[in-house]
Amino acid sequence: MAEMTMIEAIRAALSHALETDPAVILFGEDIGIDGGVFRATDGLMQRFGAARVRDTPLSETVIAGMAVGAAAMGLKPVAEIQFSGFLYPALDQLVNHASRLRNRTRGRLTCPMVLRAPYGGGIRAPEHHSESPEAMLGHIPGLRVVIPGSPARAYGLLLAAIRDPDPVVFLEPKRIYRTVSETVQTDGAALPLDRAFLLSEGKDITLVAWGAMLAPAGEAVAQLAGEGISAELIDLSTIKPYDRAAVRASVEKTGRCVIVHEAALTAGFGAEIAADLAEHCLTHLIAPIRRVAGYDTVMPYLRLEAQYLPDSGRILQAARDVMEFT
Amino acid sequence: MAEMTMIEAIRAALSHALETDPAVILFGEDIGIDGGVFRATDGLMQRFGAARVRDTPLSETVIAGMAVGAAAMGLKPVAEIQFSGFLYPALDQLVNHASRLRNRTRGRLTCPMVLRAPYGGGIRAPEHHSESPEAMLGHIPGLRVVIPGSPARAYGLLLAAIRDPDPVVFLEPKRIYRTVSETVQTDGAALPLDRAFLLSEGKDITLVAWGAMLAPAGEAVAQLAGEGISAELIDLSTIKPYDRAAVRASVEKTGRCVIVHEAALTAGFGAEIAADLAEHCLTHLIAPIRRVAGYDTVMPYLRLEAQYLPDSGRILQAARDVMEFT
Amino acid sequence: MSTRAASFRIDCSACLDATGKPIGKLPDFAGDAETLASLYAAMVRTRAFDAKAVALQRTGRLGTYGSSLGQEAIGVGVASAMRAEDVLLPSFREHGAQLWRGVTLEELFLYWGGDERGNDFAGPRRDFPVCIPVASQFPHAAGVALALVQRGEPGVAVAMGGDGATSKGDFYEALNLAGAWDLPVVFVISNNQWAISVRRREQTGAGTLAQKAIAGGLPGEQVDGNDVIAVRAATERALARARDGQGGCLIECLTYRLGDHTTADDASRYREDEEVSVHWKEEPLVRLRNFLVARHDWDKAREEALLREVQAEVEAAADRYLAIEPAPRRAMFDHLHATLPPDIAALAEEAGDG
Amino acid sequence: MSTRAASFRIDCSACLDATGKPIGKLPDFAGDAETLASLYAAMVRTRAFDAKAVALQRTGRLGTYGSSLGQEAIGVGVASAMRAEDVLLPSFREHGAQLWRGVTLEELFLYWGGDERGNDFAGPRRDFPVCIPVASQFPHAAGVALALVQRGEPGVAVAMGGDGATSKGDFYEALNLAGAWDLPVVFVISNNQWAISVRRREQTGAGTLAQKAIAGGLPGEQVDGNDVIAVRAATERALARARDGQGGCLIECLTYRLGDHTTADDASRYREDEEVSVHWKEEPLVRLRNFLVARHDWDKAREEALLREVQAEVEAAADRYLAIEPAPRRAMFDHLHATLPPDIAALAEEAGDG
Ligand SMILES: Cc1ncc(C[n+]2csc(CCOP(=O)(O)OP(=O)(O)O)c2C)c(N)n1
Ligand SMILES: Cc1ncc(C[n+]2csc(CCOP(=O)(O)OP(=O)(O)O)c2C)c(N)n1
Ligand SMILES: [Mg+2]
Ligand SMILES: [Mg+2]
Repeated sequence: MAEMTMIEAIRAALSHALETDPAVILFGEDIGIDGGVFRATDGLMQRFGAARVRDTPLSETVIAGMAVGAAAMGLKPVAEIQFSGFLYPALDQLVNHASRLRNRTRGRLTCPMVLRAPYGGGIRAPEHHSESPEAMLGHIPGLRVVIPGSPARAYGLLLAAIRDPDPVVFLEPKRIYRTVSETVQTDGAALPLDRAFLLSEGKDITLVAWGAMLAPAGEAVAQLAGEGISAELIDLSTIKPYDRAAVRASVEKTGRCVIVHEAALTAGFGAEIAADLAEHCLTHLIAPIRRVAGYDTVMPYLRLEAQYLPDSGRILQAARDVMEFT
Repeated sequence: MAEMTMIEAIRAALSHALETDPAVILFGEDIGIDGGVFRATDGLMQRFGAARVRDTPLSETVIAGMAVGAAAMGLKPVAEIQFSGFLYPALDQLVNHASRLRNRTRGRLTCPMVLRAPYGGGIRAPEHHSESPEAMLGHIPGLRVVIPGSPARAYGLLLAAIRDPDPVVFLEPKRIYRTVSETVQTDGAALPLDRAFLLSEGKDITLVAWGAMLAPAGEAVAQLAGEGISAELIDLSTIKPYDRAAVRASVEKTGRCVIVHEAALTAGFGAEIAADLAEHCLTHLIAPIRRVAGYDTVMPYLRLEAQYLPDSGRILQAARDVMEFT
Repeated sequence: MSTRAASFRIDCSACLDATGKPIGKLPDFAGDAETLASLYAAMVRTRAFDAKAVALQRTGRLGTYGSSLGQEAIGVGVASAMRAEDVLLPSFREHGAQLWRGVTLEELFLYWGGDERGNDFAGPRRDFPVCIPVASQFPHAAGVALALVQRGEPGVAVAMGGDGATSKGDFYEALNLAGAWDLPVVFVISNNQWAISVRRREQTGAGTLAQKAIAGGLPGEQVDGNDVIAVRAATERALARARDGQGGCLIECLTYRLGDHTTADDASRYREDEEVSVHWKEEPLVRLRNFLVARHDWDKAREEALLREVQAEVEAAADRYLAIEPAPRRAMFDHLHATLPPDIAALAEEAGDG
Repeated sequence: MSTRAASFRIDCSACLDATGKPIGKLPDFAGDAETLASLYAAMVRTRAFDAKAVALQRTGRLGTYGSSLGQEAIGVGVASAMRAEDVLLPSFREHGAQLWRGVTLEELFLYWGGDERGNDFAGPRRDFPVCIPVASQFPHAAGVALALVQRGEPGVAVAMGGDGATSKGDFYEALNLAGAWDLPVVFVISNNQWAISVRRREQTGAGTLAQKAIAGGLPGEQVDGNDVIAVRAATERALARARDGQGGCLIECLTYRLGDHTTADDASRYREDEEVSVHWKEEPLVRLRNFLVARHDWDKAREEALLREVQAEVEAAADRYLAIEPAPRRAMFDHLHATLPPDIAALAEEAGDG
């Protein structure tokens, strides 16, 4: 039990997994002596040895494919893609193999792997370092996609992902790697996958968000409270398969919903959530479902980055519009 | 002007482009002497020479990346990926380069390329040959995604894609390559991109579909007519950016909508369409928006394929549910 | 001023010529009649399976199928050099290797008939199923080898692919990783001179495919892929080095695709029959049979007995396959995840029992 | 029996030793004082830009930046061998090459400052911008070369990447395609011994990176990458062959990354200062200066004049960069498509003018 940032919580989870399960192996670019460019694996190679914490060549395709092969043989690979912008060469292995090895062999071979990748904007990073690919991954049957929203959830969900018998892509909102600390029980207890977390209860409107967008969404909730509007905030946490029941229940209660994500609007994962509500909760809807998302354009370089990412202002505006809708 | 199947219409469009624009070049696996595994390029190498119709090594990444480089230099590459299941190694080039070359160079370098790929199920093909990736591609800002629904539209839209100054992924519903013929004006006239096509007018319910799903959707429309239900059928054609105005207008008229696609339900492109309606047409909705899609599981091998793909029965059922909703 | 930084050499080995005459000294196992007879029988069995599979496809009772006609020596030679503890990662054209490893005829028919149950091998539980996305099995092989090393197991990963597969980035990335980490993985390339309609020499400017190993810092060699004795011998050497901790290597097996690419292909569109006939003179079965007749008194009686036996076995397996009902619709969800998440379970319900 | 199928040799060339003494015969251009002075000036200018860029980043006025400290000879040597009609496809560490090609200091500051306008080069209109996804520029180079051939233009595509880039599949696929199609493309590998924290020898089991060319059937060679004369000479030979229709090749330039990977990196976490100091003795500027002093009466006065001039130029460019206002929010839509589709135009409206 200690105050931890998300990056520390991730490191603690990796360290716990390495300690308690000999099948766990980590590999990726610069995760060894350098401890990862964000230090997620800082000290792990020194502590668990270069055989279990391995620096790979600069080869994302083989990182993913090797994880599939090793997982099929009973290891539990936790591979790192240095930034989600470099995950695309690994996608063929995720779509055509990791996600379907169990299915195509009728359970004979399985794929208990985790692919970790920092994602999202807001840290003034270079080109290609700030995108949010969760919707593409969330469309792949057989794959789990998890995005932690706080240090404690990062710890518990990463352990759950590593213990899960099937492949999980674990996207880490790097913007909040170090911005907040909270008390984390480093007791090895996992948190449930496929479940959303209710961050604040409310009765007037439901905000659904994940990752780094929870912060501006939280600010909006506070603002709204000041305006006498009681907003419920849901951290989706597992994007695929997501907790439809929790989102539906909340919207059936509030009748209003605003969904927030960094990724571009069109075909972003917010679309799935809105579509599900439009099918299953239509009669409860008092107002249109709004999505506050990245604009449908290429993520701009850092000078305009702040103009692209959703902020509490845009979320508030959407929430107010929804509240005022008649 | 002639009766043509879709594969013939595609060949006619490619042939016309090669004839009329010296900048057009075709490359891909087996598109030369073999004329492509589906014969889309049959005879073109013999007619236009091996310099303009090129067999590549078995390398999807370089096929896409080479197209980007050649397009930036002013050629108009029309590259073929043999099946959309093998498009994933090309995705990095689409996401990180093709879609943003114009933007990142402020218009100095552009990417007028077309990437063709047969997609979808229904032809008893081997594993990995029957999937539908349009939603992933539809989430990429800067990229166009086009899916023709008939021979004539295939001809006109492929010409439009080739002439477009920006990158287009042209997904061909191989299941209907040869199933229907229609008269095609092979006069080199392009059809508009970014526009939906209204296949049948109706006032009670809107069906939105594309590619091979237009056939079962059409059957459903006929059935419904027999039951006294007037259904409007929209062929989306350009998936990204799609014709929001046309879909909204139709649903504002009918108040009901069923969206049909082969791809898995979750985060499929139907989600975007439903989400857009839930935001902009909520007050016009008389009934929940239903999506009839592939199930959220791996595309089964051919023995169960027919059990996976949406058919007119499932579409009808959804339409009736929507009509009966109160 | 210029100095030599490195130099390399690629060799090609063979044991029997096209007529079955020995070239130089033969490996010891070539002296054992039983061993050679079993290799011959395995090749005959593979060819019989091929013929039946094509026949079933032509009559609409199997899906698209890729025959290994003329390439039987590679699968049989490689697999017969492997141990049970080794792991095979085949392409879609190594039926001979899969059958030797213990995959049943019925399982192969099921797979090619479009039924996932065909991949649930009763025999080699750790072997990978056929890999359709070309070259994507090579990274798996690196992972399998890593797992073997990590767990201190003795096995070796053996990945097989075609000449076309050597043009793909994942082939190269796996090769490079295997070299960087000295992994026990053997890359076998069945160079049948064609990737559908693309000739070997259009596939790469490299004079040999074996030399691609140099890019990964691995040893590479060529072997006559129509010579099952040479293929087995080369594989045994490679596996011995790998087991001994000396790392992996690449073996390019030179052969020729005598049939169409698959039942969906028509090779007459892109190659002349004359070219094919030339290669019929080098095919692997006749060659070994001649040697068996000359050295190990193989005769007409044994030949006919073998053919009868294999025919009967293949027909029986085909009948069992044809008798198997398709799985119910619900089966498409059975192995999506270890336990179906509620979200997807709901959709599965909707799908009903089919 | 085993016969030789192929053999290969990789050579390494150099012109000056670390102290600037000639090794063997020098290329003709080394006799021309003006030419050498311009190469030296370009390296000094590159280093001055590097220093300023790092300083700006440290004070929050530039984004993450990767210095080319110690590698200046490669960019300058390669670019100075190129013609205007050739096309450069650089990695993120070839500032020297970009500057020689005519990209302005101001444009480079803008790019690294996080402004797309930095890629709208006024000078080399066809050159590609910096490529961040490692090795993804190599396939582009193949496409550029294809376009040049197709249009009968004389140019050559020159793609540059690091040692780490040689582990990626797209590097290999491009190499293989260039070999298969004899494309006029030169692959330059700046082997600075590190890929962030990963040592060159952990990156691959290959003894040289030049030998990776063998996998694509291309010639490969090594050159002393701290010797601008040798780099330029090797590049001139490669470009001449490519222009002459003899196809492409791979040049591995041996150098060392004297600085951190980028301003976001702390190399002291993974390497000893002792190792770095050794390499400081081989850095490219001193070497050429010694030669200039010995052969082309370079002196203190000219040296100081050069430094003053370059400093002033870099400072002025930095000031102009800092004076440029960020583009309005609306600009993020300006070049998404040639003309903004209605669907997206509506969303752009929503974004407002910012
Ligand atoms: C990544 C990928 N691209 C394309 C295909 C389609 N395809 C199937 S087999 C084949 C040719 C393979 O040639 P080769 O590797 O020589 O194996 P062979 O078929 O000759 O045994 C192609 C292009 C595929 N399966 N995977
Ligand atoms: C595909 C990809 N993976 C990872 C990264 C992150 N990254 C940036 S530079 C780098 C190391 C590159 O090493 P090398 O190719 O030797 O070039 P150098 O930085 O030494 O000049 C890495 C891993 C990236 N930019 N692209
Ligand atoms: Mg082949
Ligand atoms: Mg390097």
